[in-house]
Amino acid sequence: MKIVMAIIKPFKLDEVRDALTSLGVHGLTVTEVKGYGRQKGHTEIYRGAEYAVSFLPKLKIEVAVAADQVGKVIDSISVAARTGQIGDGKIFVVPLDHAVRIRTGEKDGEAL
Amino acid sequence: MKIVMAIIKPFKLDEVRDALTSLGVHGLTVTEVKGYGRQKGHTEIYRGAEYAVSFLPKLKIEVAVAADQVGKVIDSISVAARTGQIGDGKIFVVPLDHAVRIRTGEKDGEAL
Amino acid sequence: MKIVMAIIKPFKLDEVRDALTSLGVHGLTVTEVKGYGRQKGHTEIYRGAEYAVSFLPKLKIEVAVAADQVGKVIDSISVAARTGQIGDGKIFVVPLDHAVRIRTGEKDGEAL
Amino acid sequence: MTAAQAVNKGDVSWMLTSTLLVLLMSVPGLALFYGGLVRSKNMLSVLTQVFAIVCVVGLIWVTYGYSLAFTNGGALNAFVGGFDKAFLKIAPEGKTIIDAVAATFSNNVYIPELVFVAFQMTFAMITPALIVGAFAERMKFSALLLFTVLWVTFVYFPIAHMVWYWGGPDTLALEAYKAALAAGGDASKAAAAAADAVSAYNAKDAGLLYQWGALDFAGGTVVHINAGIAGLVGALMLGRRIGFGRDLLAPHSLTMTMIGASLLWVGWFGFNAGSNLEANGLTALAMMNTFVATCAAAVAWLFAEWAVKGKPSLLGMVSGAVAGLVAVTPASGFAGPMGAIVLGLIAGVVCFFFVTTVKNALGYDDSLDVFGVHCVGGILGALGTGILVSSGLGGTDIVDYSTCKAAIDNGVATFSGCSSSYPGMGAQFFTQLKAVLLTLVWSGVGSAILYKIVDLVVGLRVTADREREGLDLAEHGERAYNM
Amino acid sequence: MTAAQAVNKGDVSWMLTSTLLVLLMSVPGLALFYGGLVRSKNMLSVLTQVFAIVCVVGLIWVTYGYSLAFTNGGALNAFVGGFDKAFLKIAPEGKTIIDAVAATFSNNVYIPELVFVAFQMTFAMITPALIVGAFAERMKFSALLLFTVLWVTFVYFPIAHMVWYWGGPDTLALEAYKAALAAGGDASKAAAAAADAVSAYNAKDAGLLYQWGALDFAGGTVVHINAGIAGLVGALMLGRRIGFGRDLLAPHSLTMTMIGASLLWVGWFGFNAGSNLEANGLTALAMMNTFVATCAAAVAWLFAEWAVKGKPSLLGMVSGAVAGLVAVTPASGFAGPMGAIVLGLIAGVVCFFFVTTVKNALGYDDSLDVFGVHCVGGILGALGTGILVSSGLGGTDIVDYSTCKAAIDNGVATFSGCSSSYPGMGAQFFTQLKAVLLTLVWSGVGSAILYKIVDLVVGLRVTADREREGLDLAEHGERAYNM
Amino acid sequence: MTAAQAVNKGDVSWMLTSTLLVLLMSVPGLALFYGGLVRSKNMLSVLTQVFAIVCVVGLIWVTYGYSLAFTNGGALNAFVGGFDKAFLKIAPEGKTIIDAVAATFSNNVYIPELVFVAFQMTFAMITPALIVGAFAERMKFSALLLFTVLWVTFVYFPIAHMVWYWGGPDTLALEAYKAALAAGGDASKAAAAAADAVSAYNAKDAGLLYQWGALDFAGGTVVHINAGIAGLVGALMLGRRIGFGRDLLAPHSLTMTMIGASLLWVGWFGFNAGSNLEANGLTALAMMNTFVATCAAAVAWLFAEWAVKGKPSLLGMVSGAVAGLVAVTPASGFAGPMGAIVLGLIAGVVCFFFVTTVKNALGYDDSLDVFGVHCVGGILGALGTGILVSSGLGGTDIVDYSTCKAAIDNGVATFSGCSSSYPGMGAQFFTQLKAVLLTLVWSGVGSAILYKIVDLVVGLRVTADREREGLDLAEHGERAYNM
Ligand SMILES: Nc1ncnc2c1ncn2[C@@H]1O[C@H](COP(=O)(O)OP(=O)(O)O)[C@@H](O)[C@H]1O
Ligand SMILES: Nc1ncnc2c1ncn2[C@@H]1O[C@H](COP(=O)(O)OP(=O)(O)O)[C@@H](O)[C@H]1O
Ligand SMILES: Nc1ncnc2c1ncn2[C@@H]1O[C@H](COP(=O)(O)OP(=O)(O)O)[C@@H](O)[C@H]1O
Repeated sequence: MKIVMAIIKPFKLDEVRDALTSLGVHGLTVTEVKGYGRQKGHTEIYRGAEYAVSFLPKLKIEVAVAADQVGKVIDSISVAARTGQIGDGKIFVVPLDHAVRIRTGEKDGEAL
Repeated sequence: MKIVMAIIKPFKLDEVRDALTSLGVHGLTVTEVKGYGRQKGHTEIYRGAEYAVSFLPKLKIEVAVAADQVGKVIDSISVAARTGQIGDGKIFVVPLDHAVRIRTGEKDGEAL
Repeated sequence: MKIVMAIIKPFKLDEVRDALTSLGVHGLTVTEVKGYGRQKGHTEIYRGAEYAVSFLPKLKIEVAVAADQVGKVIDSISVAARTGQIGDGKIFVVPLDHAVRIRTGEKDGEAL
Repeated sequence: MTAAQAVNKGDVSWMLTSTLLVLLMSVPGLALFYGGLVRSKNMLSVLTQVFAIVCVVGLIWVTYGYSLAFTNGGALNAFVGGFDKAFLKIAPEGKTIIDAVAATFSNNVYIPELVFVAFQMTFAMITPALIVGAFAERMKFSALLLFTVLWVTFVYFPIAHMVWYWGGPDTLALEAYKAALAAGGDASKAAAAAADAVSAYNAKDAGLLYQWGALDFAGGTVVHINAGIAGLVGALMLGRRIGFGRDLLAPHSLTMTMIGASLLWVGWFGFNAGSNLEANGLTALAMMNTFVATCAAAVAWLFAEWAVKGKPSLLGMVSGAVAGLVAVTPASGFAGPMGAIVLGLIAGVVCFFFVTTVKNALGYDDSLDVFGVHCVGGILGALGTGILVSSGLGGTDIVDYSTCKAAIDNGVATFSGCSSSYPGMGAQFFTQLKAVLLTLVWSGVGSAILYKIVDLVVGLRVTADREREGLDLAEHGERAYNM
Repeated sequence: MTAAQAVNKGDVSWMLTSTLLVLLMSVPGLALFYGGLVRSKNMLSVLTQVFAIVCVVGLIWVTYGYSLAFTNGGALNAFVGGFDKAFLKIAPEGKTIIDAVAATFSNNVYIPELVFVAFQMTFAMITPALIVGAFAERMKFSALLLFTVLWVTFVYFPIAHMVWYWGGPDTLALEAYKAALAAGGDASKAAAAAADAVSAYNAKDAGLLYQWGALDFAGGTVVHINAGIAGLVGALMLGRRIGFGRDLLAPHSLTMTMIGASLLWVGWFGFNAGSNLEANGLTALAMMNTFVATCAAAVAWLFAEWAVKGKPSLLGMVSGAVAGLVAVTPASGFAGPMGAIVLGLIAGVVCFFFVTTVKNALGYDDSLDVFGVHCVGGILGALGTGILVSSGLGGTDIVDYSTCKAAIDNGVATFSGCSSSYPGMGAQFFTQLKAVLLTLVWSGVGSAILYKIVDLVVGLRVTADREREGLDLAEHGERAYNM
Repeated sequence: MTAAQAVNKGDVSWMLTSTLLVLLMSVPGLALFYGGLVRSKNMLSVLTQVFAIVCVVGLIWVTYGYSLAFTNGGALNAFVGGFDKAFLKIAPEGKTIIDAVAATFSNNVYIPELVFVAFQMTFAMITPALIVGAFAERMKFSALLLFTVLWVTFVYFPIAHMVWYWGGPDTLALEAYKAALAAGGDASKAAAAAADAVSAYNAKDAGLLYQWGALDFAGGTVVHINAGIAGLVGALMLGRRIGFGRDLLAPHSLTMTMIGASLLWVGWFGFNAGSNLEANGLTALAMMNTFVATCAAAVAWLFAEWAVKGKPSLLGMVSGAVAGLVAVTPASGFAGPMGAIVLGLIAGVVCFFFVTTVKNALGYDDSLDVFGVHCVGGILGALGTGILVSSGLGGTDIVDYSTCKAAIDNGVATFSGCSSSYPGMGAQFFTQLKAVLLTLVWSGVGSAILYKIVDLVVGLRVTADREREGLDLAEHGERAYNM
């Protein structure tokens, strides 16, 4: 099993969720994060004090999936989240050793 | 070492923390997240515009523990976070290669 | 590849970012989290109701880097984030199987 | 309107302003003061409850509320009025509604009755709204609405009638004149007759507490003790919130609470100084007292908390300010400024002690301290008024209308020709105490019965799941913030 | 100022207060009401737009706006005024600006003209500010400013002139007296001549809708219908927001919306009761109507939503309150309190139905329901005023100034000597309808042309990227919240 | 109160309203304006500081502050008053406190002295509260309280006395009459004697700056320059905030800042138009000036920023509005509306330039620009008043009370019988400049000494750790938001 973690632009959330749902992935967890990368930020000026804001609002999506689904999940997130402009984000895949559904105690594949 | 990551219902935080403390786990990190899963969301209506809100507020708890503690940690989180109703959440375990305590530079087991 | 995940004190963010930039790491993701650990919290009193608040505001930084960079990254974060006082935080390193840049579809090393 | 009844536009201007200031106290003032203190998931429920109470009571007030409070209730007149002015049937014969006038506390000084109706309406609106703080975060909205309708009808209107209903010095003058006329040319006889007529009139056309001689300038008993005890009963009957004493039930936005407290203060000048019904020196005194008692109570709570708990908090200071405002309400037109300061200092310290210590010891969950601030502060104020009114302590003394020769003859605004009917501190204190007790019993028992009825009809409390989800989503389908 | 023109300080006090209350309606009232309803990334854009409109219109008003609205426009007088009082050249000959007085609706009752200028200024400020709700979250700031300047000049000032410009009873009396003087001693001849003079004068020195006899106490047509239709046209011409009907465009802070709604209500007493220009019984009636119509409409929307959608929401209730305020605006000095309640109930239900059903069916994106609340509510109010003014329904009837013998002679504040010129419900309703239609056409067509011009000059809408980023950062370089 | 001293209830109504409006400026107005600009971890500290200052100064004011500012100080009378009215001992002989009256600027026009005391109290409350913006986010709460007590005592009360203390035209008339009486029947002799008496009286019973003839209608020197320079000194003595110039010290909620700015504007009508102490045409002028100068300054800053920085920001616009309000304060009853617009435009541009460029160049950390807005704006206003008062520029000219025959005889509100004592632009400008310099020196030096004393006694600044944690938790044990 793997955890697919994607950093995406906030307004792409609904499209990504729909894409995953149509793959049969029915659970995911979203976190509001701030990203720093090539996409340039902006300048804010408050009464003459200028601040270069280089952190931009992004969403981090985490989905636990079976190892054999990873390819499809990456692809569908990529397509749904792409605008083609700098800052579209990244997808990271990390290994997942165990999974448990708290309510039932089901394990691993059952738990997703 | 492993990182145990649990998605739980927000009002269960104190119970989970207490459970972990009684296991001797004295550090953890909590993130406010939004979860999507089988638990249905709700509908919000603002002046006639209806929005189906399918993301629900959850907390993500991350605890770095020695590999041999993982079982006990999973169990005690499971017990503390369970209400028996849909949406109780998940526990994921991912491998942890290194850990460092910034203040002292202590490594791995020492650092937890 | 690895993901280096650091829990730091909020006001250390800019120093850590600068340190990483000077290593050539040009991307990272930041999350606001609450940490529980040895650093004691504080007490808040609202009209006679006292609350012991043991969760403290921290920032979680996630950086995906090539495996051979991990040492340097850990070191530079350690130095930049250290105040020498309890609560400086932790650095965790977890394995990273794949990385994808959404915009271009570039993979792994290319994607960071 | 006779020539003599011409209204002074300066009075009208001030009373219109006062009226809208009291609305400002309720919305957004009180709503924010309370709303900031609950968790964000219950913010809208508090705002909705306060706003809805204001609107519902407004409609009730003009249909039958005003009439129940401010007309002669015949056989029941000691306790409640009648339906003579239901649906605002106040137009004088052959004239329109805008020609109706109401008497003030000065002889021959009138204001348009619609102004008086509107001003008093805002009091009826805010009083039940004060109660919601006691059972915040757990009451059903339907139950709240039903309770409000019943409570104003059976508790508020009667108490307002008992405390404030009186024909006014004008009626008095009229009666006195009639008596003098009837008595013929003999001056001493006429005076005696006038005095008799007045006493007779007073006895028959005033609410019970007014007849007792209880003093309540702007609503210490009617508004604060009344709402405070109703809140306590409610908190007890609904039970504690889930997580009370265990979870962090911290205020979600003290910023909102501070805005609310500030607007309460600003609006309270309408409440207290408006209660003089005129714009004169006494109005200015009421305003000054409302200033300094508040300052004193805020500072008192601040330093008490600093000394006892180690840190001076904003919430403490603004709670003190509200306690001071509550305490000075009945005294605002009777005490002198230095008396008001003393009253404020006492209210600040006592209410601090009450909500931080006594309440915790008793263990009930009055979510936002309606009892500890409004009832305790209101009682301090009501009792203090009986003492501070004494001219020896800088107070204004009590006008004895039956001796107001000059006032009756000349209709001047200040009663320099009147002697004092102050019965002395002990006696007046005892009268005040009686008034406090009657209010506590009437409102306490009445409210308990009404809560019970509401519980049987629609149920008072939401389910545990809905309480955990928060009333905003569960009861109103909305979230306060989508940041 | 002649002796007869001495102003009453009570009136001055009330009108100064009313003036600042209407400013309170705009900033922060309306700004918060609207701002709370947009997403947080557009919060500052709404606040900036409202505040900037207020400031820009203030400067225009004293340079030429007041003059265009409230002077005789010569040949164009039916539609617009002239430039006689541009740059506030209002000082009477040989006197200073502070000596100038303006007539009220009562004969021989004056207020300093600067007070009238300031009071009316606040109306000119808030009207264009109301429009921004319709195209919130997508308009360019530069376009908004340009549109505002053009719109007040070509739409607002003319409509204000058409509805409100009239010399007042004072001018009337003057003319009548002159005529009587000229006619010599014969009383009946004099009276006839006076009546003729009055008619002649009215015919030549009043705006078009005033001449028609259209009633609009405080600005139902001038402010609400006017702004509402301009908003709808804007929403249509700018098109829908990105994500409309798909994304969660939920209000970012209903707390702010509730504060805004409450301040609108409080300030609206200045708007409506201030429109009487005096502090008397009629002012009190306008205040009372503004209270109860609002209560009724809020309750009506609340229960309608509860019944239809299953939950009573705060946003629904405060939207109802605003709908009630809008509807009662033209009627506030004409209807009785019970009539106002009926009007409020209808406005609450109809506006609820409109914005939840009709609007969705039509599919346009009027972001904050400027049309559904202000235009629909305004039309209901304008038409209802024609009916509820009837004394048979508790209204005040219409003063027929030409028969006001007593009023003209004695300059009393109430027109008890005047007969009614109420032409009957059917006829008055028809007049009101004509006024509504003229406003809809003038403002609708005028606004469309002005939007088009602005689009050609600077472009109306921001790019999609900037819209997604949010107007706060894109247009103003700031963020509302850094928590 | 003699018959001649009867107060007009219209004046009373307006002054009561003005008084509460100035409180509204402080809490919540100023508190929110400032609070929104700090980081959320320091929000409560700002709110607490402002609210606490208001309360503490209120208590000081009625104990000895009013007396120090507004009584004759004997030998020190040029600089400060005495203790005659300490503890509000203002009751006229044989009467009560509510019968005391205070003179206005019109002969024979009085208001209840308690109204004057309350109105002036609100000025004393807000002035030290303005200072806290300069050292926000780093000062100890205990130090702040101690400093406030010292500062009002040694800086504010003396400067208020110097600028505003004067017996009023009433005293003057009294003296003149006495003189005339003594001089016998000869009219010319009497007039001469009267004039002499007046000069003599003025010389002996007025504050220093009043004697100089410095003009300050509503507090440009007393409030804004005074607080502004004290703030600058404080910012310098406390040093810069940790992270200044490096970290993002962005405002945590511009929404709050906008609410605050709006309430400041609304309340400022009480401040400026209330300073006329009456409700007449001059009051209306002060209101109008307060409107248009603000509009002009807001628009000026908006466009200046747009031109220079590329984006028009809300913070810029509302900062401009406040700068305009500050600048027009001394001029509000002296300039004409067009003059006020010019003053506003200049204030908007100059203050923009100062805080965005000059301040950055100098590198001090005046957290919320107390100096750049209040002191710079105040100086512009004070100097501008000397010029714009000229009737040639639309101003009101300066009443020469010694020639006010008509006014003295008839007690009318406008001084049409008075000639002008305007010494010409150059001379008046120079007088204004002297007044500004004296205020800068007195307050600058005085504040420096007081800060030093406070630093020695309790320490001015919190530790670095506490500063990083935020003053809310460190000093007050609370958090503003728990969302
Ligand atoms: N090495 C990295 N580790 C973690 N997160 C990263 C890394 N690089 C980029 N990110 C995240 O991805 C987001 C997008 O990256 P950016 O370089 O701006 O554009 P692009 O996605 O087009 O390469 C960043 O805002 C950041 O949140
Ligand atoms: N595959 C998944 N990957 C990541 N998070 C998940 C996944 N499935 C569920 N979750 C998280 O667990 C929460 C609970 O899941 P849900 O299906 O609602 O109920 P249950 O826990 O009873 O199975 C979700 O809100 C989401 O945050
Ligand atoms: N075992 C753990 N797993 C996850 N996070 C931890 C763990 N221990 C500590 N942390 C995080 O590190 C932060 C700092 O830890 P703390 O024990 O307070 O001080 P120190 O960093 O000096 O050891 C905590 O607030 C928490 O966020």
